[in-house]
Amino acid sequence: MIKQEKMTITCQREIAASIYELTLEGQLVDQMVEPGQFVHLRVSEGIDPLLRRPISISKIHSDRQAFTMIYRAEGKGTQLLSEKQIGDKVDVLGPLGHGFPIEKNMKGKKALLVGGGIGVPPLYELSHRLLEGDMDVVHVLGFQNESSAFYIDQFSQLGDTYAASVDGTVGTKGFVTNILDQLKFDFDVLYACGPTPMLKALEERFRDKRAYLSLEQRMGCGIGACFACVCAVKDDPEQSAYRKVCSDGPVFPIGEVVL
Amino acid sequence: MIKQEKMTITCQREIAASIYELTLEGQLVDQMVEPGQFVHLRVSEGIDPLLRRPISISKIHSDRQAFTMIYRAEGKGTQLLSEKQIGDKVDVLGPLGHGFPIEKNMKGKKALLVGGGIGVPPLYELSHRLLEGDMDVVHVLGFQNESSAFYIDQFSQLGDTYAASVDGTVGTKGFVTNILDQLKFDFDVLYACGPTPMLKALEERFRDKRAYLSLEQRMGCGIGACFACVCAVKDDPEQSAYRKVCSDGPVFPIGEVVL
Amino acid sequence: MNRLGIELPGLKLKNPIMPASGCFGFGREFSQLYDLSKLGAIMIKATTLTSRFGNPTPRVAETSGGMLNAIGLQNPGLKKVMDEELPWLEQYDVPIIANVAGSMTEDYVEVAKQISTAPNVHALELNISCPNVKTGGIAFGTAPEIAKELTSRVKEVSSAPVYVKLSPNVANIVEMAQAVEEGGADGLTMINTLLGMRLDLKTGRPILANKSGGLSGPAIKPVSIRMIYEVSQKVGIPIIGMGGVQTAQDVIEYFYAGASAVAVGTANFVDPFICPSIIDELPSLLDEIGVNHISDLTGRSWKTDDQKAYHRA
Amino acid sequence: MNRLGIELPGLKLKNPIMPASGCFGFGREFSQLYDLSKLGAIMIKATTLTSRFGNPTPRVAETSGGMLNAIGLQNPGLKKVMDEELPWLEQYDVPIIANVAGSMTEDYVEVAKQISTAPNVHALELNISCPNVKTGGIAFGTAPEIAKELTSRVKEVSSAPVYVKLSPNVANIVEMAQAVEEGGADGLTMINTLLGMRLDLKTGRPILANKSGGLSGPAIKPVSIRMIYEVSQKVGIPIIGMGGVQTAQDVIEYFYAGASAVAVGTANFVDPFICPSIIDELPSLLDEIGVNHISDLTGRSWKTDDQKAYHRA
Ligand SMILES: Cc1cc2nc3c(=O)[nH]c(=O)nc-3n(C[C@H](O)[C@H](O)[C@H](O)COP(=O)(O)OP(=O)(O)OC[C@H]3O[C@@H](n4cnc5c(N)ncnc54)[C@H](O)[C@@H]3O)c2cc1C
Ligand SMILES: Cc1cc2nc3c(=O)[nH]c(=O)nc-3n(C[C@H](O)[C@H](O)[C@H](O)COP(=O)(O)OP(=O)(O)OC[C@H]3O[C@@H](n4cnc5c(N)ncnc54)[C@H](O)[C@@H]3O)c2cc1C
Ligand SMILES: Cc1cc2nc3c(=O)[nH]c(=O)nc-3n(C[C@H](O)[C@H](O)[C@H](O)COP(=O)(O)O)c2cc1C
Ligand SMILES: Cc1cc2nc3c(=O)[nH]c(=O)nc-3n(C[C@H](O)[C@H](O)[C@H](O)COP(=O)(O)O)c2cc1C
Ligand code: FES
Ligand code: FES
Repeated sequence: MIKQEKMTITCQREIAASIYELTLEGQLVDQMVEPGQFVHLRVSEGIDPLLRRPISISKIHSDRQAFTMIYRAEGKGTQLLSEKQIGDKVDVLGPLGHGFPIEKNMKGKKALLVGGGIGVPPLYELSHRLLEGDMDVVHVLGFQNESSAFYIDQFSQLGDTYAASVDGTVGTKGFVTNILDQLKFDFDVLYACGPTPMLKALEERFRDKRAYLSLEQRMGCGIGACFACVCAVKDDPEQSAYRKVCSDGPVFPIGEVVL
Repeated sequence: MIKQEKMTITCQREIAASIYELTLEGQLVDQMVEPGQFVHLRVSEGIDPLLRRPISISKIHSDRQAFTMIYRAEGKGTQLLSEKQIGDKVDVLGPLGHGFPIEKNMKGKKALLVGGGIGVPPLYELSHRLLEGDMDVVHVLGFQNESSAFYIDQFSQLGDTYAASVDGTVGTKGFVTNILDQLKFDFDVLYACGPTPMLKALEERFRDKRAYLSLEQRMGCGIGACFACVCAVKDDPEQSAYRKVCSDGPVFPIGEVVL
Repeated sequence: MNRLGIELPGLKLKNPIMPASGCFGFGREFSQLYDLSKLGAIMIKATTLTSRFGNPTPRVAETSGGMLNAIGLQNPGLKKVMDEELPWLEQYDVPIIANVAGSMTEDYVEVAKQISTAPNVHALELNISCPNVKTGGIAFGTAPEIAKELTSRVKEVSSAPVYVKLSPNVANIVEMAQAVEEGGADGLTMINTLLGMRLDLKTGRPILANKSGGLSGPAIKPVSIRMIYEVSQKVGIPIIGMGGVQTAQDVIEYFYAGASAVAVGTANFVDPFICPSIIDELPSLLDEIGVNHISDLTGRSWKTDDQKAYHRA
Repeated sequence: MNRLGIELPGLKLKNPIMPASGCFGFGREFSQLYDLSKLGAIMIKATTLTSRFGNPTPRVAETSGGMLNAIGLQNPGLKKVMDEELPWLEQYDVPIIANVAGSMTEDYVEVAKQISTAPNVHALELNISCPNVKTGGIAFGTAPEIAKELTSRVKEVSSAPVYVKLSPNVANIVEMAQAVEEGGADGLTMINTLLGMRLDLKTGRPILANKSGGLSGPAIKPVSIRMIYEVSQKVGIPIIGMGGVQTAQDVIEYFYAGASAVAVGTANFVDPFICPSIIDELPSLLDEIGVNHISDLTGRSWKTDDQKAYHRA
């Protein structure tokens, strides 16, 4: 169920250049079920900025009613968020949307998790869940450069982890697809989150595989009421079918929607 | 000279119901010359609220480059100001306007200081200055009620101090004019700051005396450029003469401008 | 006595607060958050004759104190709204105001005729900000004669009272209001969004795929208040006010200006519980102001004290 | 080479930044804060034939992301401006754009004729948002024919290029722009304020003594950007953009939209050093964007890549 709560910051730190890890505590956490869901944050009590900001849930700490997000402080809203301190409250609406499906009876099977930039965070909770189901996980993570890279160590503790960076300062030089094309992993299911060009590249390669992609879109309400975040359904002859990224997604089976 | 500076809060406390005493430190204090001048404060870095807020200088602490203001937290801007903490910065533009003139050779003469509500603060620095000139000062201060009254003790240490309150919970029941009409003080110069009805009542009684009134007006720029705060000049046959409260005032000789 | 109850043509409202069209879908999403029967009414998303996919994304952009949208009237079309959305809404004790849109007069007429027969549709809201394909895309709402004609054509066929939603993108809003009143409008809703645009600092191009969009939110409130102040003095039909409402105080300001009820749009995105919160806060605000019934406030900004006494009696 | 230098009809600007009319008086106050020669130009306060006292106070009110003003064109009148203000401004190396206002065509013509002869007045800015007493108070700027006629009458007598300042309170801004271009305008400035109002929560009455006022500040920027985007594609004369500029980034957005220079109004009240600050920040922003000269950005929002290459050549 979707709840709105003023949650308390228990930890906020810069873990890479302009990348912050933020932990919030509150009862809303009890509602969080799926990896890949997101929250919609109001970072100011006033009108500056006006709209909420969608941020993925990166790790759920059910035991202590807390969750962690990882975000890049870029525009006005995320900048303001990054200035908040331990003990401050943040107005959270969530959990929202449908996350990555964890299929049953996948014990021993192999999952490939591909993340790019600020698409990496939701994969972290996902990876934990898959491990709980005794799956094998491999992570391929892409970043701009070393200074903006994060969580490579954390992912390494969960499974094989490969990194790529545009300038080669960390991992392979290039994109995640360079790694994928080189190492040609074998996998039973693919999960990915990242910039649209990355998702398109994955779709080209793996459209016939079992795979799930998490999308981004500019949002208004975040709950399915305003039709801001709509994407078209593939292979729809009438061109009228649609999905809402906020409430039907953000995760869709590969090939379901037009990227 | 008018300066703009991000000054540091060294003290902020609620001294009466919604009435705050705020002390700011910075070099801008060196520019403060006259009692009755004001500063124009920006309380938010963003657009919420957009405009600056004019607040009188209540006490100048030249020795430690600081000054104190007293303000009522009411609307959005002053509420935000009251939430700021020691160490926070406030964007100050000032000192602005022309304050209460301190006349020369007034040793032993008597000054009557009349203040109403948030018009009381600028009289505090004024009273100190008059005492420095060896004048006799009498204060008549009006408030809504006891809980919103402030600084009665502080004024008492500088000279005879009479208080009035609308509901009689502190001092005489009624307005400052009740006290004035009752006690019929003899004085050489009158200084007043407070709501317009109070200033009008003073004008009725003392228009032929040497007296100075400090006015309030909604402001844009605060420096004389926008013509937001204009008031008409009395006895101007062409009805074209004007004064700007922000730069010609806020203090005017009694009878000079239309209240 | 209910201090917030309001009667308007076709509408008996428990309270004067309703979500604005396009900001609340058909209510399904918000029904998971609170009981829709709490609302005074619901203005549902614009309905067109056939389904519309709407504009490409991005469809929204934030601005200072406001937002731009170019949804493009995405909706499932008249039939689905009548067959699925409206019947679903019947489970709530709340009157529906159906927002009607189209590309030519005939579209409006057909949608109005049918949708006005739905049992829970108590009024129509004509969205005349749409571009009129027959006049080269000039909005119905910017030419008084066209708006009047459209209104009277819709009035002829509608089984429910017709409110016309005025566009603020005009030089003379009173002229528009009077034209649709002459056309037979039972009420006005105002305002729709102001036309605006935002450019991407990096690419230089418009952020919205549709380039321009409608500006809503607190930024536009002064424009709306001014227009309602002007119009309410010049027409005899009631006005449902909207534009930037975020608080119960804003609602009061709209009543002062001349509104008889108030819709909340963008603020639903900022705080999804905003409508019930405002409804809960209004009574104590009436106490502070010292009036018994909220309708005593309508037009206070321009009524003389005599007029106020008369209306209260 | 000066990366910010701009040439426009009558104007050789060191940089494209200037304070907007009415927000800077005649420069005296700001001259105490910084050297006015830093500015690209100064748009001085509206000048009318005879002195005006303006409206009663309160004259300003704050709104969400903006402010309302109803100063009422207070100014000392043509003679004093010519005898005192303009000569005083001559000590600075900065071209003056004289804002001309009136209640009827004859007023504008007379003011324009005289003020355009002042040595430091390099251009006129016709403020056509003023109510026209001869047409019952309807603003010159909301009727294309009247605006065109006014423009050509002023052009006949002016010794300096004439920029017309468009009012945003119209349904069709392109039509207005084209009308004044036909009337002979050398350039456009846009936009003037949107009409708005704010009511006092306690009294219910308008905060401004004049009741309604002009809305300025960040709230209106999307409306202005949209209008400049539309107009710049349809006229051949340059546009000085304004409305809610607070940062160097905002200036860039105005260039993208189609402006060739930018004026800063309300922001001068928020930060009196805003104009020189923006001027200082622009070069590094141009580096970030990767252009050499700021004029390369004009119209980037709508120019195709081909057009951009052509203009740059
Ligand atoms: C489902 C979902 C999950 C996300 N998860 C994360 C995450 O875990 N970590 C992270 O750093 N970022 C995440 N993002 C992107 C994040 O929402 C944007 O970076 C953020 O909204 C930008 O806000 P701002 O204040 O920095 O920028 P501004 O430029 O001030 O934003 C202006 C407006 O544009 C919107 N906007 C700007 N960029 C984006 C974008 N890329 N996607 C959606 N809206 C945008 C903002 O929400 C706001 O409404 C996610 C986005 C979505 C849709
Ligand atoms: C020269 C001068 C000196 C002042 N000195 C003091 C002082 O020492 N202590 C104190 O508490 N107050 C003082 N005031 C009044 C103070 O400026 C207002 O109370 C304050 O601006 C209100 O801001 P807000 O955010 O609380 O209200 P809001 O309602 O958010 O204000 C909205 C707008 O209206 C303006 N405004 C509202 N009330 C007033 C008012 N009474 N006078 C001028 N502008 C107003 C605000 O500045 C702002 O632009 C002074 C005013 C002036 C002109
Ligand atoms: C995302 C969005 C979609 C909208 N869709 C419609 C619509 O379908 N029909 C309509 O008449 N108005 C529509 N509007 C306008 C609103 O109903 C309302 O008139 C406007 O937003 C002003 O109110 P606000 O400032 O409270 O949002 C829409 C507004 C927004 C923000
Ligand atoms: C207090 C004030 C006074 C103004 N006076 C004038 C004026 O005399 N003539 C004019 O053409 N515009 C006048 N304007 C409009 C501005 O020049 C400008 O067009 C408008 O404010 C939009 O810019 P901004 O948002 O940067 O303020 C005035 C604006 C303000 C805020
Ligand atoms: S953001 Fe409103 S429907 Fe998705
Ligand atoms: S506030 Fe601008 S002139 Fe006084």
